[in-house]
Amino acid sequence: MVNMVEALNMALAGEMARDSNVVIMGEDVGVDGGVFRVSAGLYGMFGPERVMDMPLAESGIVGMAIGMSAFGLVPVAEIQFMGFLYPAFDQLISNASRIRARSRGRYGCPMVVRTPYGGGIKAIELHSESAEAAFCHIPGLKVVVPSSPYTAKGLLAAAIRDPDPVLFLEPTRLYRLIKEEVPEEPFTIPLGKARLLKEGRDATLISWGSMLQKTLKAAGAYDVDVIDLMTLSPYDEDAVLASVKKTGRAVIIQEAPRNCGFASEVAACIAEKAILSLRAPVTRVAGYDVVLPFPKLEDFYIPNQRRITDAIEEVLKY
Amino acid sequence: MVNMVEALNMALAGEMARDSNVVIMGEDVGVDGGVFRVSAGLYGMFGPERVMDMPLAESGIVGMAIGMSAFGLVPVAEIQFMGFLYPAFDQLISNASRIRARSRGRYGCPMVVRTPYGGGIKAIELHSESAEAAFCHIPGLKVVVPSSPYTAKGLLAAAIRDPDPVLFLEPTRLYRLIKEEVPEEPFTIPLGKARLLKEGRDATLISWGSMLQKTLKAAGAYDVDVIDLMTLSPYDEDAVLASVKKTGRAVIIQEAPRNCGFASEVAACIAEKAILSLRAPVTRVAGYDVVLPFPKLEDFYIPNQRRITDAIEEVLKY
Amino acid sequence: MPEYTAGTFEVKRLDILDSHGNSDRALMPSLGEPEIKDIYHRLVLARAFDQRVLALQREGRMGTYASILGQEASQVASAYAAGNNARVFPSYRETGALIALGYPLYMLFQYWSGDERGMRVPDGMNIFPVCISVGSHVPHAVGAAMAARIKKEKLPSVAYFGDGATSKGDFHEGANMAGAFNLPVVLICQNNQWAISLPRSRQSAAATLAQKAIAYGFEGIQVDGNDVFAVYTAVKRALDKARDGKGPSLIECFTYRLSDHTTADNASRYRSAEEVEHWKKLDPLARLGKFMEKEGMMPSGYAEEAARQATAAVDEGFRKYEEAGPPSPEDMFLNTFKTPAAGQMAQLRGFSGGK
Amino acid sequence: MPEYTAGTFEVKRLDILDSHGNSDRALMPSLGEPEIKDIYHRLVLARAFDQRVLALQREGRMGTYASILGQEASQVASAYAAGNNARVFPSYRETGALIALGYPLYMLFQYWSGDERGMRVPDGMNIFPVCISVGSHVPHAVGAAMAARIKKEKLPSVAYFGDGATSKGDFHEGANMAGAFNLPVVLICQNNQWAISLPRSRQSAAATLAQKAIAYGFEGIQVDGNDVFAVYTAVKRALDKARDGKGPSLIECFTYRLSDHTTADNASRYRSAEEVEHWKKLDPLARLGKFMEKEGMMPSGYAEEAARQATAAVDEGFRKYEEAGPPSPEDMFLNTFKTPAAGQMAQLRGFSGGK
Ligand SMILES: Cc1ncc(C[n+]2csc(CCOP(=O)(O)OP(=O)(O)O)c2C)c(N)n1
Ligand SMILES: Cc1ncc(C[n+]2csc(CCOP(=O)(O)OP(=O)(O)O)c2C)c(N)n1
Ligand SMILES: [Mg+2]
Ligand SMILES: [Mg+2]
Repeated sequence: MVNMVEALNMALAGEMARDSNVVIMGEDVGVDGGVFRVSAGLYGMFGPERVMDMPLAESGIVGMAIGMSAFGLVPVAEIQFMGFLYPAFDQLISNASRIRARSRGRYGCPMVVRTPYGGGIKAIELHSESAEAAFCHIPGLKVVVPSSPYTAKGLLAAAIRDPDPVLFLEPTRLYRLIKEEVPEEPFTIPLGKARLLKEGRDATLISWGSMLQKTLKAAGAYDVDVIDLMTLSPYDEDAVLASVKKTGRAVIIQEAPRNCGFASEVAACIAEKAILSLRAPVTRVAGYDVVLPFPKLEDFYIPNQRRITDAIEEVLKY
Repeated sequence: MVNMVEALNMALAGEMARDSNVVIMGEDVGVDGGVFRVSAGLYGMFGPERVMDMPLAESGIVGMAIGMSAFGLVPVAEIQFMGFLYPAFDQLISNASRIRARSRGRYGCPMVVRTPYGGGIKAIELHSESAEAAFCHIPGLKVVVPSSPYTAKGLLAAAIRDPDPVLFLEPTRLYRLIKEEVPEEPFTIPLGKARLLKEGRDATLISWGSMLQKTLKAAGAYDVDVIDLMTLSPYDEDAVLASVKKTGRAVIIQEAPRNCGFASEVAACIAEKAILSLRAPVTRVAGYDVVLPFPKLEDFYIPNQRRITDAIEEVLKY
Repeated sequence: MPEYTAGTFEVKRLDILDSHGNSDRALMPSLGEPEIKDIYHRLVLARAFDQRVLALQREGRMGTYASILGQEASQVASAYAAGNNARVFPSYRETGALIALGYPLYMLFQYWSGDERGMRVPDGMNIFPVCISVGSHVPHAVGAAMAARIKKEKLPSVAYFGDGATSKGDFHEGANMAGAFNLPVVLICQNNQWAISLPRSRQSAAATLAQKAIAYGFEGIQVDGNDVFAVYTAVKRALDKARDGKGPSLIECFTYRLSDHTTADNASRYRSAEEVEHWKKLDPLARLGKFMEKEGMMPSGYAEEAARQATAAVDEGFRKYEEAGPPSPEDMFLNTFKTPAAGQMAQLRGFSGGK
Repeated sequence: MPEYTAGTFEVKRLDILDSHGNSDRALMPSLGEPEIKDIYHRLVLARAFDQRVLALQREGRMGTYASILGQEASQVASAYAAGNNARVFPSYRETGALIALGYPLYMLFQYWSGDERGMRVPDGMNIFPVCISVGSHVPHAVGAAMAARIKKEKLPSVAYFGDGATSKGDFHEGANMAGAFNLPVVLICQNNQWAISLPRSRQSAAATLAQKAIAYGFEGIQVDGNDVFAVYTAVKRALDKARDGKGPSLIECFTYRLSDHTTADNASRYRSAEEVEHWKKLDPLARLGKFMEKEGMMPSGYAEEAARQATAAVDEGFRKYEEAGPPSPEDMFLNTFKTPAAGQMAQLRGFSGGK
């Protein structure tokens, strides 16, 4: 039984052992083992050349990863919190995601950018961000979000082996919250596929990462499908549509502010492709459209189980 | 009769004359008058202290604008193309949009960031971006997109007078495409309100900025509402819902890639709040989910009138 | 002259007060006994507050906190030089500067407990809210200096940041613009030798951080950051220069972070106890105490009384903090825009209030 | 030693060939007559291509183009020093460097006509695709140097960028990391005195751009960028140093953009005809020609023959470009990911092909 931090550490160790081109880079990832200790021990095992402590410069880190990945390495860059990924937005959208198209395939960027995201640990400002949708809008960048130790390990291995750049978002709140059985040996979970965690007839709950546990708890009392998207870009439209066509009702749960969040994309897809099956409004449960508050108000901001339950009750009225 | 460049220039001149705190800053905005000549003549009228040529550093420009706006100025920063706004994403999301909340109102950022966006002028890479949705996902930042000379002038004046930070996206393609009557004297068009450009019964076409002209052309042959959102964040939900409740059909047209675009937000809103009125799938016409091609393929990428017409025909089948 | 020198540059270092409390008379700033005592009291208060937050954090009554232990001199003396006649742009590790500027302690408790109200800088104080994203506030300080110049206000900007921050693009862009426009900006780098686990030597190959100013065409100086007089002197000079229209300066305060990076960190994982011991001997507060003793400014019982007063002030601050109670959840809807948007008001109406 | 010097720094300037074609024998690089002639031919070819694109652009047959007129020496001589034994990271204004490296001309026509196929760098050539976002490729070059070191490849990185780019955060972050890791990187700044309409003097208060290297703890040098021998010498030295594990260098090529910024610009709006005239006299190609004449490397008719060959090569390149025809719209769906996503394939299936 391991938690998500341990599972991620296993995935990194496994991939580094499997492929000597895989290297880790980031602030405090070396001796310190990373702020959440995801790379703990790896510096000792693989040395400073494969586990690189970087100066404090996120755009430079991602920019260097681009150059490294184009020339034979497979860098796994850690950004300490999603709030510090923003300075690297330009490198991701202007370069990482386009090098393949720009060079018509001569170069690619097989790199992973890992970062914790989401709230729930009562940290100071910019440590609780969930701006995944902004990154999902970048063609050429894959966005992956595990929701458990097992999926974290399998998805991270798959992300590392993927020939294209992957943004890998780890729900901070879940790092040590759940433990589960995770195989010792390396395995992958294919990118772009959702998983069905619970089957039912009355509605489809769609979520990912940080909101999945709450969604599952809220789902407990109902006869519903629960879908964990796992990959947000490109996402598994087929799984979403198949379920909604069966149930006729959809509730999508995200932590991020509602406006232009990823839930909007899923809802739009349903409204476009499954409208004839719908029996109720496509409902989003989301953070409010306000600046993410400091910790004392955080619990009022992040959707709680009650808000999910209310949404389920609401769609079931139809 | 003036074109959009002239209308914007009038708005800038008018606001600078009205309020001595309004200053312009950006690369080549001074003697050169801006790459699209939006600030032409203003350097001569207002001098180097109010029309500032900046070193080549977009994050620094927006960061300086934050400090200037917090301490009494009203900076209007020009970014030469939306592709060069990305380096300032961090300053917008981490700072400009949060200073008010962070200081619980002691400080605000009454600033405007203007940038041309969208394709159609056959420019090299990163000169044809339409990533508005990523910025609409930032609580605390307003996003405004004019679609004509008249709206450009009125909206820019309103953006400059707004007490909060506004991202002002100018459709590159329309800069010199249309001319219309624009009053000499200053006027404002309220932010957050859409306008209805054509009234009809069978469907609602929703668009903004760069796609509006094509949408209007496509709409010509049909009995439809055409809504120009003008402000994308916060947007005029009421106008959208009222129209869709009347027509029962919605087509949303954007230039950006489909996945997580602003059209997804509008579609999600309709699917949530107007579902019972819907008679057809909520349909998006959008760019493809691929890296924006270089000019030779640009016309194949940007939605054309035929794709809009096809979508209208499709929803009318229901 | 085929291969010749296109430019030569020098970076100075300023030390005034040594670790035994002896000062260089020739360089001593013109601070009278009351002012020196004032600085001393602020150092003591800053330390007392710092230690209290650490204690409260351990009890789970405060959030993650970044201690200033060891950096009091560079923070307090610099802020003392700035006073309210400059605009101060702090990072998260400037509690000492804020306290020296008279920031209400209860608001600092609010801030570190995770309550925005603590960052509603009191009217009249020229302080910008704490910036968490490292280095991103440097351009804000530069912009404020531009505003000050245009609006003809004699308020230079003072930005505080760490050694790590000098690696960030925004430090560079801000500093370069400050130079290009010759703006009244004082950049104070708190080089505390570590950026979490990255030692200064691996942050940059530059021998000093002060020399980074050469890239921007203005002056950089390194000062002993545990020496209140050196820090005060350098900052005062830089502020005078800024007010005289002579442009920006970079001041590297060479100091040390004696605590963990934050309460969430464990520095023993990556640095040696010897190094920490070495720096403990250079403690800035003890050093000023020794000076004051030698100068006869420290009658017996003085230090104890100063400590008692500081404790009382911190107690009082904490009491006021507790009295203020928690923030209201509705606040979150009302502070994003000056006038909340219709959608925000709708969300507020739908807000049930419960967690 | 209370106030003392913490460090002194020097920036050198290298000039070898003056504008009359006289060279400093002591400093001349070891280039034989065939190599000097080779460089000359590449200069001529670069200029011929440049002028052709400008002409085609005026006829509407090419897209917006950034001319290299006046900068041929700094581009060609530096690229000549790099050859295929380094990885080159160009900006949009490195047509001369690309041509010197042997980049197929028809592909450059493709690129400037707006066709991605022009940036499918031929296998075996160590060139990264042109970067449009100013300065953002500097970290790529640094990362590639890290890869080269780890993979034990003797391939230093060479990044080209302009004076404007030195103001960008990414230049700073990349350069600082190159220094911190002591990586084999050569940063070549094409200081052509203008960033669109912003003159060099207002881009940064630094007296030279070369001195920016001091901020990163490595060497910076300014060279006469219109002098092929100075450029070649500085780049060769820096590459040798990089290969010897002695870390990065910054080379400021002091040159001039004789044309408008791009074909979309009108430089007469912001700079004087006198300035342009002054620099025309420093033309790098004429200067090398004079040297070769003096050295007897330029028999009569040589220049004309070189020009004729260049024209023929450009003609041939243009013919091949035209023969290649337009790109296929389907390409757009197939190159975002190595394996297109299901949604992309669905969009491709729905794609009607018409504009
Ligand atoms: C842009 C950004 N990246 C990463 C972090 C996480 N972080 C917080 S403090 C810190 C180290 C800062 O070091 P330094 O600038 O030396 O300041 P110090 O903490 O030592 O005072 C890091 C990496 C952050 N806050 N902002
Ligand atoms: C990040 C970014 N901002 C703005 C631009 C628009 N732009 C293109 S070239 C240029 C000036 C560049 O000047 P410099 O670095 O000196 O290079 P030069 O063009 O003179 O060769 C600008 C502002 C850009 N391409 N990238
Ligand atoms: Mg530090
Ligand atoms: Mg230039």
